[in-house]
Amino acid sequence: MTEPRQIDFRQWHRLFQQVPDRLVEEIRYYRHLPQAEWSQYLFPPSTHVVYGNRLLRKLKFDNSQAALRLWGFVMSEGERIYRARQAGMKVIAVMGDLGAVTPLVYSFPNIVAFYPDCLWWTPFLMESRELFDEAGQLGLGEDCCFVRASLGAFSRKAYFPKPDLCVGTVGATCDDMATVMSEAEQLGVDIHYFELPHRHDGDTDKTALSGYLENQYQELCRRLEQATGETFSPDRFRETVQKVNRMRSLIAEIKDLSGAPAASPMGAVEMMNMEFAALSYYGDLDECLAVLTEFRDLMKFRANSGQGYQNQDLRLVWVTPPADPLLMNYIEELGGRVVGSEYLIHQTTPIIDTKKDPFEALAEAHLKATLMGSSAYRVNLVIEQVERTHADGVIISGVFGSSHCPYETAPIISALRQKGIPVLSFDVVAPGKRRLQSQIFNRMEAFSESLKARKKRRAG
Amino acid sequence: MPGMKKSGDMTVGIDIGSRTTKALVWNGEEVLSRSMLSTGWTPEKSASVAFEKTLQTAAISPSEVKRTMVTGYGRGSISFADESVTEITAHARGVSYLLPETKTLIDIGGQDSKAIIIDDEALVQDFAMNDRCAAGSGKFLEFLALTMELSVQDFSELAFSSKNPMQISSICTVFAESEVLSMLAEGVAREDVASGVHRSIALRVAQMAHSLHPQVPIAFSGGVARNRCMIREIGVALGGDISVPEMPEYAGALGAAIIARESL
Amino acid sequence: MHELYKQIADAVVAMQKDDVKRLAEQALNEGLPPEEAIEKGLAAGMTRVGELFASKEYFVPELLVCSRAMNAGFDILKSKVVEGKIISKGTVVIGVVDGDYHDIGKNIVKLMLEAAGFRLVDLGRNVTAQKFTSAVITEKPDIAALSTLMTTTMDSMADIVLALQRENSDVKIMVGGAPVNEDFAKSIDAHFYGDNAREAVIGAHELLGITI
Amino acid sequence: MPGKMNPRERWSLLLIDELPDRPPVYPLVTCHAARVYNCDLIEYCTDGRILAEAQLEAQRLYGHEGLSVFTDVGIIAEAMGSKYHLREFEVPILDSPLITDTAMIGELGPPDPTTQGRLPVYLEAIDRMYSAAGDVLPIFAFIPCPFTTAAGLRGVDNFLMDTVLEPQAAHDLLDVSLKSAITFCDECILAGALPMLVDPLASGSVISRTTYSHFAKSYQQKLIAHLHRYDLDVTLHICGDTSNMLDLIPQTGADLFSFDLADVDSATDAMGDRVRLVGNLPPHGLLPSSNLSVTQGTNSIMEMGLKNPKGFVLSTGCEVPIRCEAQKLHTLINIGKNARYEEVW
Repeated sequence: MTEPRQIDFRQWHRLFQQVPDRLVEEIRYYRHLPQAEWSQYLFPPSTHVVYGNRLLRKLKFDNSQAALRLWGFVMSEGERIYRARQAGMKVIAVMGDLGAVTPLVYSFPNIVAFYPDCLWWTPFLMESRELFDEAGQLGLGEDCCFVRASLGAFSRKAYFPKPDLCVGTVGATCDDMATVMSEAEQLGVDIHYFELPHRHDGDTDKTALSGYLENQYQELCRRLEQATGETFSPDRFRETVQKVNRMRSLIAEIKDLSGAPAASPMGAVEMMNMEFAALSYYGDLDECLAVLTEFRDLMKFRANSGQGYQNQDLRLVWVTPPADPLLMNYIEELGGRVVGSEYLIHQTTPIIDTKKDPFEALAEAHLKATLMGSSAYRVNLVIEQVERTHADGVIISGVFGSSHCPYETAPIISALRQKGIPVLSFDVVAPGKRRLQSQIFNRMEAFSESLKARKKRRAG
Repeated sequence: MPGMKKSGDMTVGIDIGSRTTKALVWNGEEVLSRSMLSTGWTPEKSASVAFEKTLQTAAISPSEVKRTMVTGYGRGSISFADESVTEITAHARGVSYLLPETKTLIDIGGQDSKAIIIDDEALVQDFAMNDRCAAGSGKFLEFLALTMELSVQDFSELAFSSKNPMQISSICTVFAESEVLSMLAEGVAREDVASGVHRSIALRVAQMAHSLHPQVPIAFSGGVARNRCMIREIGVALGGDISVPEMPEYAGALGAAIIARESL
Repeated sequence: MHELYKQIADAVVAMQKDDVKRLAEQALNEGLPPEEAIEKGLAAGMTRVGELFASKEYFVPELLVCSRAMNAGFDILKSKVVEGKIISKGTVVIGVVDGDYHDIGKNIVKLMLEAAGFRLVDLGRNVTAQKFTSAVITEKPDIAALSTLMTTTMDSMADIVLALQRENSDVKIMVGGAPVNEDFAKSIDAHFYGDNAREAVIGAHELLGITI
Repeated sequence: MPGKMNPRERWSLLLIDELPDRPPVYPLVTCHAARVYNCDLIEYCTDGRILAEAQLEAQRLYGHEGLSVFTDVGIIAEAMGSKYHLREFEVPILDSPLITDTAMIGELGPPDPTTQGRLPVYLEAIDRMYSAAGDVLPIFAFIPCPFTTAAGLRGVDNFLMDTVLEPQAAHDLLDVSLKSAITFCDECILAGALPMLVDPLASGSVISRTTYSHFAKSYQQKLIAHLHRYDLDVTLHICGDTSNMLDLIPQTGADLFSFDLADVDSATDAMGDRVRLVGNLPPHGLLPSSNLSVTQGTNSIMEMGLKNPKGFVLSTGCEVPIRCEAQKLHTLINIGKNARYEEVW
């Protein structure tokens, strides 16, 4: 096994020569379908560079086969969803649900779910303003969160097939998302609104909320039956949930491994890709499990044998890691490593009880999600994570215009400062604004300088 | 200072700001020479000119310089420097040397402003920056001085004489200009308008600093720290006395030179 | 017709250089007239090659190898030809037009016309209108043959045709090459368009009123 | 206008078997760009910055949907040592081939694309175009196939004769030409371009089916297989008459076939279920002919092309003539842009 290293796309291109043909041939998605040429996905980043994902030219990638597989899987999702439709599967978009309703969707046969919100990544990946400008022309400009890119994608009709149903959450969720959905509805997308109940603090009586959520899930289930022409099966539901639970435990395990004491066993960008798998399993639950299992095994091996990247000593927790993965690379270049992350996608973390009634189990898991709790609850989680991972500092990145950012960020910063935990906070800037981005780089560098100086002093 | 090398080891600090480039030679005890020029469009060139000029003034040759450290926004493009450091760290270091008691540092430069909290051991504990728009920077001041057809120097002196600063509510340069013009048209005293502009910057900077829970003593560095009215308004806005180091625009370059020497 | 002529022709068609050489020597040894061996052996063979080329049984590689065989025979026979015994059917100035250096097509046409008994003046490739017109003045050809392979230089061809006609309205102009077609030839006022080398040979005869 | 796909989006859909709003429109605007940009051809062929700027300028003028990096088919042979003629106002052309004797072939190796010949010109041009417009426009690097490069190394006549007289030497030369093409393709990919394989000498106008099968196709196939290992979609372009070898093209593995003299319907019959077609208004149709004939020609091609089940790209059969009138090209492109697939979203 080769020493863990972060390499660029050129180096991956050359290293790819050493990947056995057999693996390229074997590693495929949709294994339940007759195997077509298109189902291979183990390809180097240079492939995606050629197809316009310009940011990949600047990123650093982990040099393992497991990471290559993860990247290949992530980068092929767009095509995969189209192939699903070509193969006669139903395509369900799940918007703003933060991973809550996907287990139910996948318990229907012959179906894939995808997460249009993640299109926010595309403008960054392509270093392009196309999707933002498209959304702008439809009325969602700079004052709206980056999720507006998904409206651009709906409008262009070139990023995913028309969903057979789009499940969109409203209520206690991002307002920008709701705006995107109502615009998408104008474009002829069939939308089912799933209403999230208000946030609660830990002490609230959850019975009422639970009943409310159960109703929402039952309603959704009926809509899915209509859209797919299939009947809901509790057995299949249990089977699916068992897989989903496995995935959730895998992700929790992998996150723990990222804090390995000796050295960072994995890049922050790969960790982000891994965590986002929880949202919609990148369109193939079974293959996603296989990808994450290989990824976990590698990280376990590295963590146990003390292998990892050199010269990354500052331990950092990153709150809502950015749409711009370049920043995560950059902090690593400055000697940082991300040992913990705190995303908004908490609905994807709780284990769902397979012994209970399906809708009750879904509601119960949903209510455990931290984002269903108050801001103060989330603040405590961040602090708890900082302490558990022995972090030297915290980075909080937000999105200008994103409705949840202001009331999440301020209390976290203030709580961290009171505890004397160094914190850096900034808003990620959209592609094409070089000056603003270089200012973020500057702050990150200053932050790392101050953390290093402190560490040095502590060391004597 | 503990850990200081014996004098004679000379280092150079260069601060390439968005407006001006500053360079100085440091021997561990004193600044032997300084130079400052406009950064213009070619940071690399201004840095090397500033470097040569300050060496000339100090009458030393490049081979006598043990290390050159660059800082400031243009630091990325300087190939002849040994190392670089952010202006946040550099300013904090420079001011801590000049005014060792400093707990809070306000720095207002040409394009941005920052508030830096310095801990007991002269390290940066926390910082905040305003670099998104001109408001709160020297540029804003320059622009509005121009609107009133005054030099920046005269503008600040006029402002300093005011007892009754007007409130300028616009933070956008363009809107602030029209606000100033309409006040002047309404017959508001020129000095009150000018001091209002200063106050508006001070309030923005103070707002940024407040999020960091600033403590006294407070120091003020950067080119704008030569402006008497701004010193007064920052003091009012932060509710404390403000100390300004000698040659405040060189604090970053000095910090860079000191850090260079410490890393020898 | 002497059996040996047929054998020479067959050997040319079969691309057998050594056989052609041997048979040419044999013809001389047997006292056969060399100009007849050239015409009825080598040239007849090349005419058949031209037919095979036109019917797409032979392509450029085969044609080149056949002509190599033919030339080997020609080198042996021509030294023995009595002065004046071979009468040229006419003079053709040939070249690849300005801006184009692809001369495969031109060389093939040249080959076939020579084999058919024309005198060829080869101006080479990248031939400007000026070079063409001065050749027309000095060589007084019956025909000017223009070739191009590149689409990017087709307009040069139009310019040259115009210049030639201004200089000497008697000279017959034939054009050819991959991107050229009948319509294009007409549009630039060329007298003849040939789709391939065999058509060029037929066309050259027609333009000069010679029956084959 | 909201909802209007950009060229990148259109091509992306096409390449995953989804029909976009309409076929991409991609005439082969190569050295014609130098005329649009008003620069000398020699500058265009030797300066990557100028090549890139000229391509971008031409694309802005015409609005066609892809950038083309191409000067001449000798690019690899030259980098390996053949002498090419470079003169003002002209496209480079083979002057003296490197291999005067087949015994020299054994010493040949692939060139270093970053230093040798004009290969760096291509790489710089690609890099600049990719940075400038890679998010919305695909960039095609025209790579000569082994058969064409071998001819550039050996001289066209000699190489064609080698295929008859010294087939083993021809294969040896093709092998090293293949290695060179692979090396160059890799660098072009890293710079951001999709290789488009061009094999003008492997045309049915020059060689027989048999020669094509033995000496050209197998090497096209190997080169394409190499690119498929990266999951790249490869266009194969063959000039001249390909009508007698259409049935052989799918064996190369090409994902798109760009062709010159063969009709779209026959090509559809021969490979429409497997290969996307790119074609094929004859370049001479863009010269002195009337706008009306461009219109008629393009309409008829488009009508046939829309029926190709794997998708279609409206293009020219070969390079757009350098002195093509802008109006003609606009006519072709407008017809393409007004075509529509039935909406499937």
